[in-house]
Amino acid sequence: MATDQFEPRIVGFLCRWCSYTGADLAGTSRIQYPPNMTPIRVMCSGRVDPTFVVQAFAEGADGVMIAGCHPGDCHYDVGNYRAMRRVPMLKNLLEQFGISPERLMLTWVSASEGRKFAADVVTFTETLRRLGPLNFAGETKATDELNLKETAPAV
Amino acid sequence: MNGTERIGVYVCHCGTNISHTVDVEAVAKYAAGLPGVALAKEYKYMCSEPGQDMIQEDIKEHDLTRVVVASCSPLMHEVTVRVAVWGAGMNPYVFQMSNIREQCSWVHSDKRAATEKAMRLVHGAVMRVSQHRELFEKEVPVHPDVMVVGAGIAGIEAALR
Amino acid sequence: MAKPKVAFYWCASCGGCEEAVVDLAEDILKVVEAVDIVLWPVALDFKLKDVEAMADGEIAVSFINGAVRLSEQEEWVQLLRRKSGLVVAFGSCSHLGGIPGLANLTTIEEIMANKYDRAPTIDNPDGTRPLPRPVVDGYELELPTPWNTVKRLDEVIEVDYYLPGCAPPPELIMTAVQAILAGELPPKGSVISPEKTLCESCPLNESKPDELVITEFKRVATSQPKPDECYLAQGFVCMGPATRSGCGERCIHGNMPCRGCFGPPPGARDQGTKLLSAIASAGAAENKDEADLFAKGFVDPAGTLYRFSVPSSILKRTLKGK
Amino acid sequence: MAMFDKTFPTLDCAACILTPKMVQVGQHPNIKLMTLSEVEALSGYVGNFKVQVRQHARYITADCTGCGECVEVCPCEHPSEFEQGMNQRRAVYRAFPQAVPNWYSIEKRGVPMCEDTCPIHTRTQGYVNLIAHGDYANALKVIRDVNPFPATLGRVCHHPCESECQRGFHDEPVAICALKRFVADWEDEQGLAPEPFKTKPNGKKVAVIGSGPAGLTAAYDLARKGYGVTIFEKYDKPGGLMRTGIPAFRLPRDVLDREINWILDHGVELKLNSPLGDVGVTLDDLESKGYDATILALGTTKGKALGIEGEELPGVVNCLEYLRNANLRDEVETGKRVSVVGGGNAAIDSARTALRYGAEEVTIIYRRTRDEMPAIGAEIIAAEHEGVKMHFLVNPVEMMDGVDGQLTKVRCQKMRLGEPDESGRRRPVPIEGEFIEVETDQCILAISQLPDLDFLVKDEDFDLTKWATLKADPHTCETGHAGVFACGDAVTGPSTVVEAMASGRQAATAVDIFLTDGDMDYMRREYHRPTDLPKMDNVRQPGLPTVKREEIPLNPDAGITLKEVELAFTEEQAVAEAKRCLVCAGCSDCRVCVDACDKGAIDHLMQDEVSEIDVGAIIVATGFELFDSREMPRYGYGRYDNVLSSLEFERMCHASGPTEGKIITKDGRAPEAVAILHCVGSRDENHLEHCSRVCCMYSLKFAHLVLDHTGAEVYNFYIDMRAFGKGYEEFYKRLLNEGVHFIRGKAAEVTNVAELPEEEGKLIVIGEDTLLGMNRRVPVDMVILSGGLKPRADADELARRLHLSCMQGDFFLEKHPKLAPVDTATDGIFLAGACQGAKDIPDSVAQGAAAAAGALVLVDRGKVVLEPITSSIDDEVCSGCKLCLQNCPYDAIEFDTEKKISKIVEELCKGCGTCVAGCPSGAATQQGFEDDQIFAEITGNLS
Repeated sequence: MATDQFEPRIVGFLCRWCSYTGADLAGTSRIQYPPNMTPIRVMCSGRVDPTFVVQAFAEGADGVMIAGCHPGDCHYDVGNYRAMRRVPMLKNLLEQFGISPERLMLTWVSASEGRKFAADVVTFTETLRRLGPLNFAGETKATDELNLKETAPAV
Repeated sequence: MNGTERIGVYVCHCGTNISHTVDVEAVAKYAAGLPGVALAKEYKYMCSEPGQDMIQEDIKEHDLTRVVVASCSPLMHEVTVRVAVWGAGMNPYVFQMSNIREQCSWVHSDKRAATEKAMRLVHGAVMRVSQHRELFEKEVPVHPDVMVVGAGIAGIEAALR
Repeated sequence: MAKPKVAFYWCASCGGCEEAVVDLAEDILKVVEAVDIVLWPVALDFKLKDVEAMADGEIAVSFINGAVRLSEQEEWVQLLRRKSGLVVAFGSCSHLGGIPGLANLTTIEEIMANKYDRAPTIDNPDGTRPLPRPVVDGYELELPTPWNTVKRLDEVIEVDYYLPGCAPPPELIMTAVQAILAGELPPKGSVISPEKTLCESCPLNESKPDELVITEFKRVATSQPKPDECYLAQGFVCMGPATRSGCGERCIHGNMPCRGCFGPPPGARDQGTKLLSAIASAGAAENKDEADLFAKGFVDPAGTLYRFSVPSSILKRTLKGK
Repeated sequence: MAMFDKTFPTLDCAACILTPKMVQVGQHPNIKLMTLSEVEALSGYVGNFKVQVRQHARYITADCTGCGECVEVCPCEHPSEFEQGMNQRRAVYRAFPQAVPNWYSIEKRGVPMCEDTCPIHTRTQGYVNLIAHGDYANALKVIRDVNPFPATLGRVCHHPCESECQRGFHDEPVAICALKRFVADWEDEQGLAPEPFKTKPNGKKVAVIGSGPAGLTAAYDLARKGYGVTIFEKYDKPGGLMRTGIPAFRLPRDVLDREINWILDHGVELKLNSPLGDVGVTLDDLESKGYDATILALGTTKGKALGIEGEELPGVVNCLEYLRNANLRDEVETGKRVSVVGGGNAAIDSARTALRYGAEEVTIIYRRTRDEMPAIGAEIIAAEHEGVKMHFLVNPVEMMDGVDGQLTKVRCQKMRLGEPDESGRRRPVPIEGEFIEVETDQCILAISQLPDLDFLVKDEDFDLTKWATLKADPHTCETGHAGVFACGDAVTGPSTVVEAMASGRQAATAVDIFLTDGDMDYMRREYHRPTDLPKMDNVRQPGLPTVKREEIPLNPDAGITLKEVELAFTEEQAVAEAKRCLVCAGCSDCRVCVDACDKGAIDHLMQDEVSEIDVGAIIVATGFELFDSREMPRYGYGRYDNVLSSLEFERMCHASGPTEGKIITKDGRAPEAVAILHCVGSRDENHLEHCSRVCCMYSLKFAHLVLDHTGAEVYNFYIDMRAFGKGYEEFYKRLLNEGVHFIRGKAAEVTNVAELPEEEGKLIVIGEDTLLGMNRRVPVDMVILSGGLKPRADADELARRLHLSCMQGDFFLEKHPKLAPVDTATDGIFLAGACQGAKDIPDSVAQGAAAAAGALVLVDRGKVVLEPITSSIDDEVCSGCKLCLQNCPYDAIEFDTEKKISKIVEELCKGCGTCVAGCPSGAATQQGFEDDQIFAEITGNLS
């Protein structure tokens, strides 16, 4: 893989009942997908607090992926519906902080959809490559001082 | 609760299933340098008898307070390691498993990237386990009746048994 | 024993906190008797050199309000830190970043362009800007430089206590002043207000149904909230559940949903995302389109969720102009 | 498995090895067998499940001995599901002789629309089907259960049932009304006098004021319940508007009298010429005479006025008065050129009556159009045939008199149709300045009627509605006066005969409850919806042949006389028309089976029972469905005769099957050549990707059965012969030796288009023989399609109810394909058999035993360990904002109203953490997934 290519760093939240099992199935089936996503196991996609997502971006993530059971299949009935309601609102908030909504992905992966899980990671990685690095955690301008001369026209 | 923990990290080869793409030694060495890590080892088969005995001895010898096992999926061997650490007197819920096989070595071919990812996963597990608290299981009674849904030959057999 | 010296200073502030001190009404007399005010730019004519002349720690307590936006303000607060025993962040701006903190959602260039080009009353074809050292009629002036990011007071100096509120209610100021004078002080760095959120003391909480469902958002600008029913249940965004109590529910009594000026309770790491999660979960959407439509109904989420606390959010500022 | 004939490879008879096990299940003391039952909801957790189970009504109680008498009399036939639709079963049926339990059950799919729409809820489908089978006596019994006027209603009812009859959506609705008349007239022609119901008088007396359809029906119901009923009628003849409103040419007097007398035969006393308020007939008199309750069924006797100029002229008369004189005294003053104002039945009847009493020209004036006329369609057509002219979209504004004060013209304003009013009909709006004048010397007003309540209004207990009708409780019919009930047109305003009867019945039911101190609330809650069966409002049977509706015969010499215009169906017509009924409700509710059952084991009013069952473990063994070969049209299944599905062939071989075990083509011949196609639907990307593991072996079994029974040539089209089990390969070798032709290649098509002479009249199976490397055309007499096994259609729904992990339309998902095939991701729930994946009987039985072992481990240990991942709420931080409550589907969060904070009920919390993410103040945390732990892992992952 070309090394100079931008390698986005993705934090993933996988629900234990469906997506994590789906990811394991992708593993046992040896389906290859890019290594950019490091998954975190939660009991349900409903457990993913928007604060986690914001914290991940603040600490340098280029993208955050939340994977849960298909609506109606949630082991706890309503968890994925809560995730489905929180994500669009969170996307609008992120956009106002200059973070493109495409950097947050909510997807449904059932326990038997290993192939779909891998495909989701591939498409998300490519999207983030197109968007380029976010590096929200990069320091602010060195002196944090605005060099006014740049903006002021020659008087 | 943080920084005062003595964490034991065990990175598994799983024969070659993990080590064929993840440089297990490098991951172990990286883990040794992480805050709170008292010792970091790698071993061919963590889920084997000797693998579990090693954990138990280390817990006693180095009085470890937390354990991280980087190997296969928790859905497979989480219970195995819980029993092992419990055997050595450590609360079974202060250990964390890091899935560097199904979600790392088996699905990535680029050795460098896979090793780096394994390191990040182990780092995440170490940071997480240092925040873990001791938890205690609850026992509940089991109702003696059983319900069989469906009365084909399989259901009939189950009911009769 | 000599009266303890007290200083009041204001950085990027609207002056509301100064008025809050005046609002103490007669109590101000008790305060004035008990202390010796050595700095109060809005009211008394002490100069920088007077403070510089003091010994370190000579001031018992400095009440600093307003966010830190300019280089001059940073210098002042660093000076006051040196000169004061205790520093109290007075009001939302110094505590959380306040309304000036909203500037972090845009860039300084945008603000300057808005101010010096696009404002309707401005005619500035050359696009001139204030310069740090302009020469006017032969005099070289020195203007403070605006920082790129608005900062909270505790991002610049160490703060001992926080007096929340926009502006802090007079009763809260009195309790703080008396506690400081009497020396019975809560642990360093604590916010002087209850830790529970507004719902605990809000009169409208009884009317909130157990299974709260918000079908669509309403805005105070476009629809009239009923005074006797929980605003959230009516569909107005109320920051109450994610904001500390202690303000006496001034806005609620004024038939206005809470806007979160007291900042988040101790358990919440980010006031905005915590409330977003709570009200989003109470939506009624059953599929993606409905969820998108519902989210679209929530106008200006950043401005509403972080009206007083952009600089204290996890993200602190927009990526643009970083 | 009970459907199979033999089983491979040992050729055991399926029933012989299965039924002993079934009987054991039926008899076993520790097994509670709940048939016709489904899981509706599940709560709780391993060891402590609470399952909500709905047991559908069987309509037959445990007293059933399985004698089958009821089946003999049941008139309803449907394709038998068990026999794959190859022969018919009755509505009351038993799937197969060895069924456990051995009782019968009745299939009630729902309430048919005809019964649901009928105001008195006549069991219409019941009597129509009895007529179809010539059982007219029982048909009448069904009708008279709710309707004492079969002959009357058979002639004059506005039959709303026919407009809702589902057959109407296919070709034309069934002529339900005419069939009722036929069977009533048949009884009369046979001279059969129907037996009145015999009931022991209960010593209570009820007075009924008014003998119209409402009053008579109320009397009929109360008399049957043992009450002593006395009817007080204002006029000198009973029947209300049936007598004074409806003319003889629609309802002959002898028919009406016969049916009224039948009601009186129930011991009902009739007092004529005694209007309410007369001496001895005031409410107080009735109470003093010992009447325990009174029903006011006064009907509408006052005509409504138009309120226009000249209405008081002598030529203007109200339709009620006009028709009363004609119908009661058989002579009425009628003009030469008569006009009738109005568009309802009363207007049509007045017009046609005027023609019969000397009018030379009759014109109807109606302010809307023909489509909006509320009169019965057939009657409007009859009136036009008799020469009645009609002016539409005109409304009278002035009655104009000539020189001698006699009516000469009716001046009418032209109208146009505006927006619909609350009744849904478009409101007529006058067109300014446009008028027409109708020459007439007599004008009959038929624009609505009102009850004559002058006497009652004086008593302050009674008041009027804004439509000037009598005010009464819409559910209990109670008026302001204790013990006095009101019903019929006096309360509802002018309506039809059958609606008045329904209102009378409601009042009678209320009186019965009132006099037996019953719970009057029944009238509000259940009176109108006694059953929770669904309405059969969407019955579509594509491909049903179209059959024209029978024409109602007309009396040739009726002409413009008082003789009856329409005649009854002939018997052939009636039976043919009755056979058009789709029997859409499954059981037509005719209840002849009730009389046939000497054990009294049949109860048509049984309801579903929902119960909550506590169990420690659950084993799901819901099996598979056969692939529907219609999805592969190229094999001609459903198009050609003699192309059979595997289950159909199993039934054909079975001794108790539709052909008693004989393998024969549709036309009864023994086949000379049979083709068996393997893998139909299986191993096919467009249908079932998986191999069904069993269709090779059962195809071999079929080959043997064909050879054994018929000696025909057998051609098996297969891809790979999968004989993987014990004794399977040996069985395959045996078939090879028995001379079966095995063609290695998937059959491409089955056609009946012959290209060679020997293919005439045969089915030709076209396929590639990959071993010979050539295409082959094999002419055969019968083709058997060995379909694959697929998940049940409702598998997804059951998975959702049991919270099994998601499977997107596949078989149930096991915990681990190799290491835990009978466990599921949810502890305490196990899988067994084909529901977990296509498999044969030995594997299914093995999994049954394995699942049982899994459950026994739990039950034997008696306790189970729960993972400590539940949530908790910190009392100090929680501020009672209640936003967490709606996140919990298990009601595991309770709001403590005194302390005004939320609390987690640990036993119910399943540890999903959704409430923790939704808590705005951070008061809630989840064990093992605390915020700080996840934040730490985020930091580590991004290092």
